[in-house]
Amino acid sequence: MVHQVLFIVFGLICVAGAVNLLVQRHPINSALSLVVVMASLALIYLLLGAEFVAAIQVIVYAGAIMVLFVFVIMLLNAGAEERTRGSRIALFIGVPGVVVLAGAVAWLLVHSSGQLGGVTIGSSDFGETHSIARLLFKDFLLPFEVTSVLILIAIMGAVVLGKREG
Amino acid sequence: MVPLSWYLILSAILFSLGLFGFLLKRNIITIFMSIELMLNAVNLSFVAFANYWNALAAKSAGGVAKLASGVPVVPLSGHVFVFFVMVVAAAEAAVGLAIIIAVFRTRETLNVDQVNLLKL
Amino acid sequence: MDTKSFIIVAVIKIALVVFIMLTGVAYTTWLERKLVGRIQNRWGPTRVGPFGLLQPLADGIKFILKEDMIPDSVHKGLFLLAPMLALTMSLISIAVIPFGETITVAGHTTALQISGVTHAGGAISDINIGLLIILGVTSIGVYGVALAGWSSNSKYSLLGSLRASAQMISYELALGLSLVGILLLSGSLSLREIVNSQSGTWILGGQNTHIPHWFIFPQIIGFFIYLLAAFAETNRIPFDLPEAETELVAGYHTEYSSMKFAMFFMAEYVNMFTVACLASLLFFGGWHGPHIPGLPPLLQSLLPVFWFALKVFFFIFLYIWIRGTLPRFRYDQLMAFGWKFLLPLAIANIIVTSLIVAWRG
Amino acid sequence: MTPNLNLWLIPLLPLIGAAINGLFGRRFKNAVVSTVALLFTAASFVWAVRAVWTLWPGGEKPYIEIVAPWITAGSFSAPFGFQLDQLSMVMVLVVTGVGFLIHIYSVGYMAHEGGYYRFFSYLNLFMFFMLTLVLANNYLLMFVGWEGVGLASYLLIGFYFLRDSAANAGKKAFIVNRIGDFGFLIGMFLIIKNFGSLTYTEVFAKVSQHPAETGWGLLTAIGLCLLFGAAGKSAQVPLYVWLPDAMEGPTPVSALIHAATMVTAGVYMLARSHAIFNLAPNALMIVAIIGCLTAIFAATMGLAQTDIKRVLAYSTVSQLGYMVLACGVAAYAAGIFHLMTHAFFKALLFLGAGSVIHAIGGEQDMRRMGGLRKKIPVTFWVMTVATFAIAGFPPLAGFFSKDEILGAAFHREHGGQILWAVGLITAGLTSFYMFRLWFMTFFGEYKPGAVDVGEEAHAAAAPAHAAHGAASHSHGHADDESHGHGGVHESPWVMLAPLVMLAVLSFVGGWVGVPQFMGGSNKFEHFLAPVMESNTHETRTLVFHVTDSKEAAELEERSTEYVREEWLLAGTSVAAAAFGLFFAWLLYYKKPELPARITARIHGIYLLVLHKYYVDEGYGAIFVKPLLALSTVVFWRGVDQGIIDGLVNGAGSTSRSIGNELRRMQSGNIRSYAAWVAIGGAVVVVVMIWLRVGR
Repeated sequence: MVHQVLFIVFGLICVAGAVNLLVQRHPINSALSLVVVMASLALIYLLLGAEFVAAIQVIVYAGAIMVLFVFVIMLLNAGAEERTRGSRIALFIGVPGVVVLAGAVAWLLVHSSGQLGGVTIGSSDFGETHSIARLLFKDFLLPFEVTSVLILIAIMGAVVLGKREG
Repeated sequence: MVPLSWYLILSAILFSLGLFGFLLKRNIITIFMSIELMLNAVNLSFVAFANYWNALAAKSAGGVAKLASGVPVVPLSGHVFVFFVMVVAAAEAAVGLAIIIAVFRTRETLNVDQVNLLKL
Repeated sequence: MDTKSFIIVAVIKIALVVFIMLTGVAYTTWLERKLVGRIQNRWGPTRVGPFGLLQPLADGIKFILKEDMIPDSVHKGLFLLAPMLALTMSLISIAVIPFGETITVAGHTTALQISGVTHAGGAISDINIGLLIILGVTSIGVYGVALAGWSSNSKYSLLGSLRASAQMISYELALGLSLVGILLLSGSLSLREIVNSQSGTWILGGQNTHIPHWFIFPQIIGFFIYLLAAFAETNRIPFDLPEAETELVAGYHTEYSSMKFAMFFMAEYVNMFTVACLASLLFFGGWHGPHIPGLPPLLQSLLPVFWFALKVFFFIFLYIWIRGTLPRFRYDQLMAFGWKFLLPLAIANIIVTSLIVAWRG
Repeated sequence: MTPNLNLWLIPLLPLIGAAINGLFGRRFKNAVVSTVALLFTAASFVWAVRAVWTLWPGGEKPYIEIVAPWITAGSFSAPFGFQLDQLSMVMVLVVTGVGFLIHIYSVGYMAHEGGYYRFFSYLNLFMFFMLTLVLANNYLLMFVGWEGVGLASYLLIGFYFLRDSAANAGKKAFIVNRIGDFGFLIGMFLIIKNFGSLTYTEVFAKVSQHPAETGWGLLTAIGLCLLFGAAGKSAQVPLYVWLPDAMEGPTPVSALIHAATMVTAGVYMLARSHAIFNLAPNALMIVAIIGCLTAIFAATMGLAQTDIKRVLAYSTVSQLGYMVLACGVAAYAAGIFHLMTHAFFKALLFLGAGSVIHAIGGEQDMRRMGGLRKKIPVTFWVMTVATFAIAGFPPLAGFFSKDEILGAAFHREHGGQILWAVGLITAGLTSFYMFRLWFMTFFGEYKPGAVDVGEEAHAAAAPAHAAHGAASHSHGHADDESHGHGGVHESPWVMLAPLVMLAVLSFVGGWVGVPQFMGGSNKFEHFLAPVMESNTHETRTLVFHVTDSKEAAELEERSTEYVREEWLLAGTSVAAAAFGLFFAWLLYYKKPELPARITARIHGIYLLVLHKYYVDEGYGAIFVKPLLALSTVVFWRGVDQGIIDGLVNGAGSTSRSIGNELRRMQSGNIRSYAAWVAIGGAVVVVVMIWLRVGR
């Protein structure tokens, strides 16, 4: 019961944040909406017992990636999107589009929930850091190391791109 | 206890919103954020499925859940995937934002409709 | 424990901790003014109450009563949001910090920790990832500073907030990495378990050294990295560039006044407390201290809290002491120090520690 | 065991020389170029001599050296393997020895020509390929050499590539050779198909288990294919047409490639494949007929030629015909013997002719020569030796080898006498035109400007000939300009020394093969016996039907009869040569006005012979023109331009128009790209859902 209430609360916050992301015309508002979405997603992860994922969701996504976004927005002093005729058309197409798409997928999922076995899931502490670490450094060691190379490449790319010519 | 489909529906809604943000927004940074939103939506379903498999494994004999093809499932790998998605997202953000800065430097705009040098 | 009593206990604990924390913050400001005054050969506050002890109260009343000024050109929503965010985030991190083992009040045993839950058998279940939560919440705290500067629409604020965010992001890396050594030694992310693994004394080669089993000894390098990074995280001297009143007026909170300013102010001091608590927990054995026999049971059960408070007080004192002693860094020196010295040193520390841990099996 | 001879060095050394000269020669001085070329050729010769010396006299089994694997496919493999047996010993010594002498000669002859480094590079390259050809231990590697010498020949014929006629001659040689190679290739395919190998030893081992064919069969087919290949390379009827034109190349090239070595590759190949031919009598018969036809045809064509090199070219074709004839009557040893002696005296003749041409400033028309005996005495004497040798006067080299062949032909069972008679006539004709050349060049008076107007007209009627006249002029000019002196002069000693050495060889070269009835022991044949082993006994049985069951007395009786017969045959051939000498003396020395009268009398036949029986023109009309027309109309305009170009252009324009439509999608608007991505994803999702629902 508590679980369901918490899920609904945070899920609604998520959706509200995401909608706000779309509705807001100033990028910094969108960015903060996204931070809200991420934070509440982190809490949903906690509901699912994925505490490690929740923590890195906050640290990496909200704390690092989104800060970077906010930083860039501040740096470029990005203004609000101007309204154009196209944007209004986009709104008219977009809102029903989102509703239709989400509705279709939701309908499909509800319809096929029988195939999912009707299993209800709740918190369990199986997602603890020890076991994830074991998996990450044993079974997924190579991908893990490769991602470190990926990160390195990304850093170098960012440095090169960010460097002013001359 | 919450059914799996609720999580998936939430994930789908977030993904749809992200997709339409991706298609409809004109500010390149917002478009980028929409992509992040989609990634998050996918992460949610990963974590939900991890939990789902864990529940199945707890129910099934021997404590190991199996796919229809008989391949055993490691529930936690969903979490590991989320981890990798985050790593990729971080790398992507670093490079993507650097590109955005470079674009802004040359074009003085963040509106993608005005960044159309690829046009014939 | 049923949900109802859980909520009741939690609310009581939260109220108590917040009250104590805010009072502590208020009196820390008094202590700071006093100490800095003495260091600078002044008296500090003396007028309000004996030794100026009521000065914090007067300050608080003044903050509350002042006119709530909001400049015209600010981005209003965010301008209001920023200080709240800063204070909230700093307070949230207190939630996972354990102050001691357990306390029994009116036959009801509970953990001395907001997020700790005591089970029927007396076992305490702490949140498993307390340390990560503190790191995460700290990283969210950056938003408060960044948004404050940006929404003020003022160049001093913006510069201050850019400096602050960059500084906090940069030093968060060193901070996080300096803690990895502790994690390697304790094998846990739970603060309670980390403290528990520091009980007893170091035993080297079968010899009891009678030195407390604190992680400061094997992790002395990690500790100094942590200390320096923590100073930078909390924007304290010598890393107080974001505020730098001689250059940037007051940095990111230039445009703030009255209670909103007070929130930033409190957030900073709460952060100091958090960092000090963390240092005590991770490196100095938390609430572990010499056992004093012959005390009444209540005091006996509060003794660990006393030891913990003593350690935290020491760090607060250290903060103030350094503030009164050291000048400010230049910004490029600050960045170079963080990236080129602290970060590599932290990585080297991790490597050496992990090698030793692996070698010892 | 046999020591490691490192045979691969023999071909490799000239290749290194070729590479050095070819890559860097442009910057070298002539002296350096010739030093490099001579050094590597000499080294190759020395190494060959050392190898032969080590192996001498060679065992029953060939020395085989596998250097590296080359092509391996399933059970089939063709390695870089070299083989040294008695046959390749002879060949390798002839090639390196004569080649070296001609290299020396070239230093003098080419001294004032442009492209000096190029010439020596090509020449060394030729040596490399020729040595690969003769040393190879399998048909495929031999084919590499075979094609390589063709390439070198092409390059050297077209050495004066600025001249149209030279370029055309090179092309002609190349194309005609290709036709022959086609036969060779088919033959090789048949061998692979049926014997699963191309290595000589393996193929022959398997062939020997094959029963002798009486009619037409597999071995005959292989033999005929190989014969076709040999006909191309060794200028046999009907593919001989390229060789006379090949005289466009510098004279040392004519001597080395188109007389002494390359053209004998076909004969070598036939001799090498004796195991196949021995079991295919019909193929053997055709080989003999082809050889015989070539010999007499070329000899008659040589009668009317006035260009000194062309006479020698036809003579070469004719002599090659002799060698093929020898192979055809299963007297392979005799064929190789003639090959060797021919290499000596024909190289000598060409080089001597070159010396003559050099002496009189590039003139090649014999009618403008005469009386050179006094002016260039050394050249005269060596040419005399060569002429007597080729005419077959004892005791010079040509006598023994030619006599061997004629003797073998005579003893051939079916139609042997006819073959012998034709050979004999050819010998007489050979003697006649060679002495004609001799008399016209060295006797009488020197008449540089003299050309009969009528004759010139005839000459002009033959286009190739006229072109050749122009060629010789240009050579003369080049010479004049560079030399800066006119008048007749003896060649330098760097040219004469090889001539003298070749003259000695031409004189004594035949003594290794003095037949038994003359008191010799025919060492040459015995030397080659291990290689030709299968034929010395078997063929004899095949030809004479001398079986072991015959009694010794009968053999004895037959033997004395045989000796008498042999003396008779030798006498006849010498007589034929003498007749030739006599008529040449009569017509071109005693009464020089006679030939004109005779030609006037038999004008038709004369023209026919002068124009080489119109074979070139016939080929042109029958093969070249229809092929050209077919290629132009059907393949070029129809298939290539119409279908292939149409397809290509059509594909191009179709994709361009599709692209023109598709590029509308590429609006340059990022969000439209995003929409495309989304639509694509949506389609995938829909398809997946549909598939699941449909399940």
